[in-house]
Amino acid sequence: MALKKWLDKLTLLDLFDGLSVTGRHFFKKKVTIQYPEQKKLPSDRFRGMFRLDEERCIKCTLCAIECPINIIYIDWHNEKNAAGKSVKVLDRFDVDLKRCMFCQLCEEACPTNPKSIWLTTKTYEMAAYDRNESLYLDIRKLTDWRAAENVKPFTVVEQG
Amino acid sequence: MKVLTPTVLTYVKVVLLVAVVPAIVGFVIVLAERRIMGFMQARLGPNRVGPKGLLQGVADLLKLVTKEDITPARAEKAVYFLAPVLAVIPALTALAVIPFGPAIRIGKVRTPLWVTDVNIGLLFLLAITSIGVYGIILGGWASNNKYSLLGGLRSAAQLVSYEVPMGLALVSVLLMSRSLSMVEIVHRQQHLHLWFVFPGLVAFFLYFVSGVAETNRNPFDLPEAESELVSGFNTEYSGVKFAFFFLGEYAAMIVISCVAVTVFFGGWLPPFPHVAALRFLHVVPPFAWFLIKTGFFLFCYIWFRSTFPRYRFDQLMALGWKWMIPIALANIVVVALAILATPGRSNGLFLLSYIFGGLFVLMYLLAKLRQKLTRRERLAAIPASVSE
Amino acid sequence: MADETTPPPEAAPPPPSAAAPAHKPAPPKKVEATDAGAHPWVESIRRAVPDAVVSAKEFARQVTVVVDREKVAQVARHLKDAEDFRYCVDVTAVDWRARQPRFDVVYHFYSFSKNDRIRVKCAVGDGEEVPSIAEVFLAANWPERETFDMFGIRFAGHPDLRRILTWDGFEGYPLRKDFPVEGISTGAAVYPEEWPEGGGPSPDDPNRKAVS
Amino acid sequence: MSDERPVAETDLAAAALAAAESVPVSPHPPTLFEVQEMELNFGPQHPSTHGVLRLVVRVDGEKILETKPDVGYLHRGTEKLFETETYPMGIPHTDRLDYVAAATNNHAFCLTIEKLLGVEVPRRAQLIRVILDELQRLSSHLVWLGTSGIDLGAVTPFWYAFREREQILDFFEEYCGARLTLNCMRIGGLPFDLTAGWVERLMEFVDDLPSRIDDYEQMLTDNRIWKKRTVGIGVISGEECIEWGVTGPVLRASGVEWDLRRAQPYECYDELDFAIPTRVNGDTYDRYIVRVQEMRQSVRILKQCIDRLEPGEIRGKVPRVIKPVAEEIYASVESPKGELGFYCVSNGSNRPYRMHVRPPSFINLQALPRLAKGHLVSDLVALIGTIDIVLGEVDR
Repeated sequence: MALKKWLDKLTLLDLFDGLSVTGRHFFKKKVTIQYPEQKKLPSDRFRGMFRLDEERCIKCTLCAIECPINIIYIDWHNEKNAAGKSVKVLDRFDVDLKRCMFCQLCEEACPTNPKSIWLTTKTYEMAAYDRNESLYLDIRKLTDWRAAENVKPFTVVEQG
Repeated sequence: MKVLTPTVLTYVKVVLLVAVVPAIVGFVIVLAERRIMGFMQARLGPNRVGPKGLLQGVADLLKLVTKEDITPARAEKAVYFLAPVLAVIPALTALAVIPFGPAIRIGKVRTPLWVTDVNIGLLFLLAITSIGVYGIILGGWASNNKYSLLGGLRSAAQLVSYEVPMGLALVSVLLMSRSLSMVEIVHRQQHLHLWFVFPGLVAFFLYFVSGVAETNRNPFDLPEAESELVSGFNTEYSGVKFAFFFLGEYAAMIVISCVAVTVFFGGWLPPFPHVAALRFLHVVPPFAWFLIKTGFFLFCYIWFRSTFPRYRFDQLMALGWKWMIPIALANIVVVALAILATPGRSNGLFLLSYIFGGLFVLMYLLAKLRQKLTRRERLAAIPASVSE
Repeated sequence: MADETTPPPEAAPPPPSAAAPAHKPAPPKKVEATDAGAHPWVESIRRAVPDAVVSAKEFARQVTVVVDREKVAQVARHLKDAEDFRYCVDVTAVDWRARQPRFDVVYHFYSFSKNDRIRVKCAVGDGEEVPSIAEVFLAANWPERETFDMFGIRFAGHPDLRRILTWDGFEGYPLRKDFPVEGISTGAAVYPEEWPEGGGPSPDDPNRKAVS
Repeated sequence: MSDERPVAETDLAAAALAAAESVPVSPHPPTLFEVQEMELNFGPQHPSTHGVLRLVVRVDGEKILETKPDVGYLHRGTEKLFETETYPMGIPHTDRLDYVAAATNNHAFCLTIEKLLGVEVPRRAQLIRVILDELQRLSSHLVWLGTSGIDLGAVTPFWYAFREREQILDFFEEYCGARLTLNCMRIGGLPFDLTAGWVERLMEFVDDLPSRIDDYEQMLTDNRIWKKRTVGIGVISGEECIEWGVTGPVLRASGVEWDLRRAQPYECYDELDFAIPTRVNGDTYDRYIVRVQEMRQSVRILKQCIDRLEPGEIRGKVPRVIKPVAEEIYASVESPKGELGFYCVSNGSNRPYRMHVRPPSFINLQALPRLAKGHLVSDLVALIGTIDIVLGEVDR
């Protein structure tokens, strides 16, 4: 028994075992994604940047109500349209993105079909230099926020 | 060429050594370490600065030089300033006695590839490298920081513990080489057609482990111990002073590797120089052989770092005193006996090589077998632990 | 490229599947609390610590015993020693702002042999002290500190009753109902609230029909 | 405040120097071999405290005499937030408690409200919940493995573990759109059904995972340094664990075979076949082994769940506005760290009157001073790692 223990101790087998793992990995394929050049394609359900479709929005404010941290501000007023019908017009639809936790509850609350507000834009590059200016979305930003970015071709790294 | 007298040449070599080694450290080893560690960790490592990340060393150096140089209030100013210097200078000085290769001829000038061949080379090395640790101890103490102090104290203990087995391991080599001169040691290996690593297998192992410990590298990086002491002795250091510590650590690594190559691996000699079948190896110049071997040991350093956990302070001491020193002493006796007992003296070394080699292979195979058996046992012992 | 304005199909809720009657979940049944005065554990407490039990009920197979404030430690000791509730799961409190006494201190105990929990509650007024059970259950130490920190309920005999989640010197008890959700000014705010011109909620906006 | 002037840098330096100088120097220099105590401020910014935990450690040399944890640096008043919002709106907040295991937090929260409502979750939703739970347990244990390896100086297992965790996060991303703060469960069921091909890819991953775990084990389990650093460190008996309220792998490593998935099964854990790994010594090494074995068990559970998946509904019958009866309820799940419980008091309105979290990390951390006593500073690092705390959960 003691001999076996000595055998193990003196031959350093356990240490060589460990070295063999790192040694093996030295030659294995690396998993690094070279970020700005290569990008990982987000999944279809990926919760990223907000988009809003003003046409579809019925101004029900459910998204603002359901937001756990109250970062959606909606103002609207009634207006007669060309046909003389009273319609709701958005004054303001702001999302204070700097506090957003991307829980998607606003999208879930939206009663329109398809959704008027959604996060599945696959946009995640939202770094900004200014918290209040860049991460505060008004209607203009919400409806076309870097819309072109979404379709910008990039080297897609397959998942997994 | 009257200008290039041996004295002048020596100065040239000194300047080269002091200027070139830091450059190598900066540009090659730092990058190599990070790249190799990265590769072992399934990632790429730094590859952004310059082509393939080759200029990472420059970037690191620039960063360190431009950083604010902080001196903590109530630090021992003079010592605090001196400590990094003390960490670098001995390591660089030690390189003076290392023979990087035999004499070469450039044009009409013929000069050996060492700064000086002191006849007490090995002793000089031991003495000078142990000074380097003072830099760490004093730096830790002078920082007036509890973490640094603990790091410095650890370093002191480590130094005392590991100087001894290192010295003892080298003593057994002295028995084989009969000389303290580094050049003479290499010549002796050439003459015997035998690298001292074979008869000195145990000694080499002890030497290298002690060397890793002396340079404060993983798994013995206790004075630094990033996750425990934050950064240990150099917590308070920044900028150029930190760069000096950095340099000192890597220079010490180089020294340890160079000594390992010179003493155990035949210095600039190619493997088995007398075997006719391996003649083609002589194509590679001796100096390159030296570099390749040194590079291998540096690689081992990095390999160890990326593989092993860190010892604890008291365990490190126990390892040094309870294992390495007794084994080193026993090894000296064995080597001495082998040399004395066999006729012709040097034949004992061959005998010893066979014994050590055979024993090691045998034990390794046995242990491997045992490991296979016990692993199956262990997995079977835990119910349903292995998925189908 | 696909039309940017249409969200991907996942965003729409899946249509309720018609063909899945096999595992149709039962409609929510109204669960009612029942009186648990005759429950053996309650009986046991009643026997061991007289006048301790105020009331007892059972809801969703969870037994709640309301006990007298003064006797909490005794009840805990009894539950631990006699009834084998060896594991103190948690200690917390509830602020019933308008009620008198104001707070409920709530204990959860678990028994490994019974594989069940018991909830012990006691009513505490503002400023009243509850006997600490930190001596009985070591596990109750930090939860009691937290309860003190959050509600200002003092635990008599607690070995180290200091604030734990907020800092020493913090004024107020955050989980009391009269503590504002927005917090109080402690001078520690790093980011003052500010919005760009025209943004953000403004309460005196006449056009404001905003929710939020 | 009228004559406010910018503080010059030299002033700051002078102030710092003055502050440093004001620390009194002991008039009596210590004699040789006298015990010298030192107070070491460990954290809140320290690489090994896994967040913003602060420990005030009284040491003699490197030996720990006393440890005083100081928590609360990450306190965000989550319990107060729950009170201000309707029940479904509370779920995203639970993501931020134990942020390396968001799914189990969601699960515990939803389970509590479902219990209060008396809602039954459809079978498919139950199975998917278990799958998400176990994936989350795997990812949490992988984070633990990596970070506690780094604490002890083994840097490489961290990268391997995170490589695998990244794959798990990919699965989460594909399922619910987020990688870390998942918000992946709803009261009465789930927000989404699985995407096409998800299960097949998961099966592939799950088949591959045991070999990866073998790699970690090959690096650590037999390694003499790893063993030296963990065997016999922070020994705690099962009795003491119960006394301290410690649950989860720590309790199981001390020989108590108690796992809420088995003791009080929720969802469909009662019909799944899995072992509860236990060890008897209750030291850091055993806790390591238990966690590694739990990962292997999770793989087993995942396979069984995948086999049982059938098409069906994913959302139970829950009223649109959730207004439970005015009652109180406690429900708990076995999170990767231990018993994660939610105690909910309802007053019949659509918001919880009081929502209390029983965080395993917080309660387990209590035992740290007990574990650390008499060990060295290096071991303290190992012990913080072995309890597996997440400060988001400790401080809430």
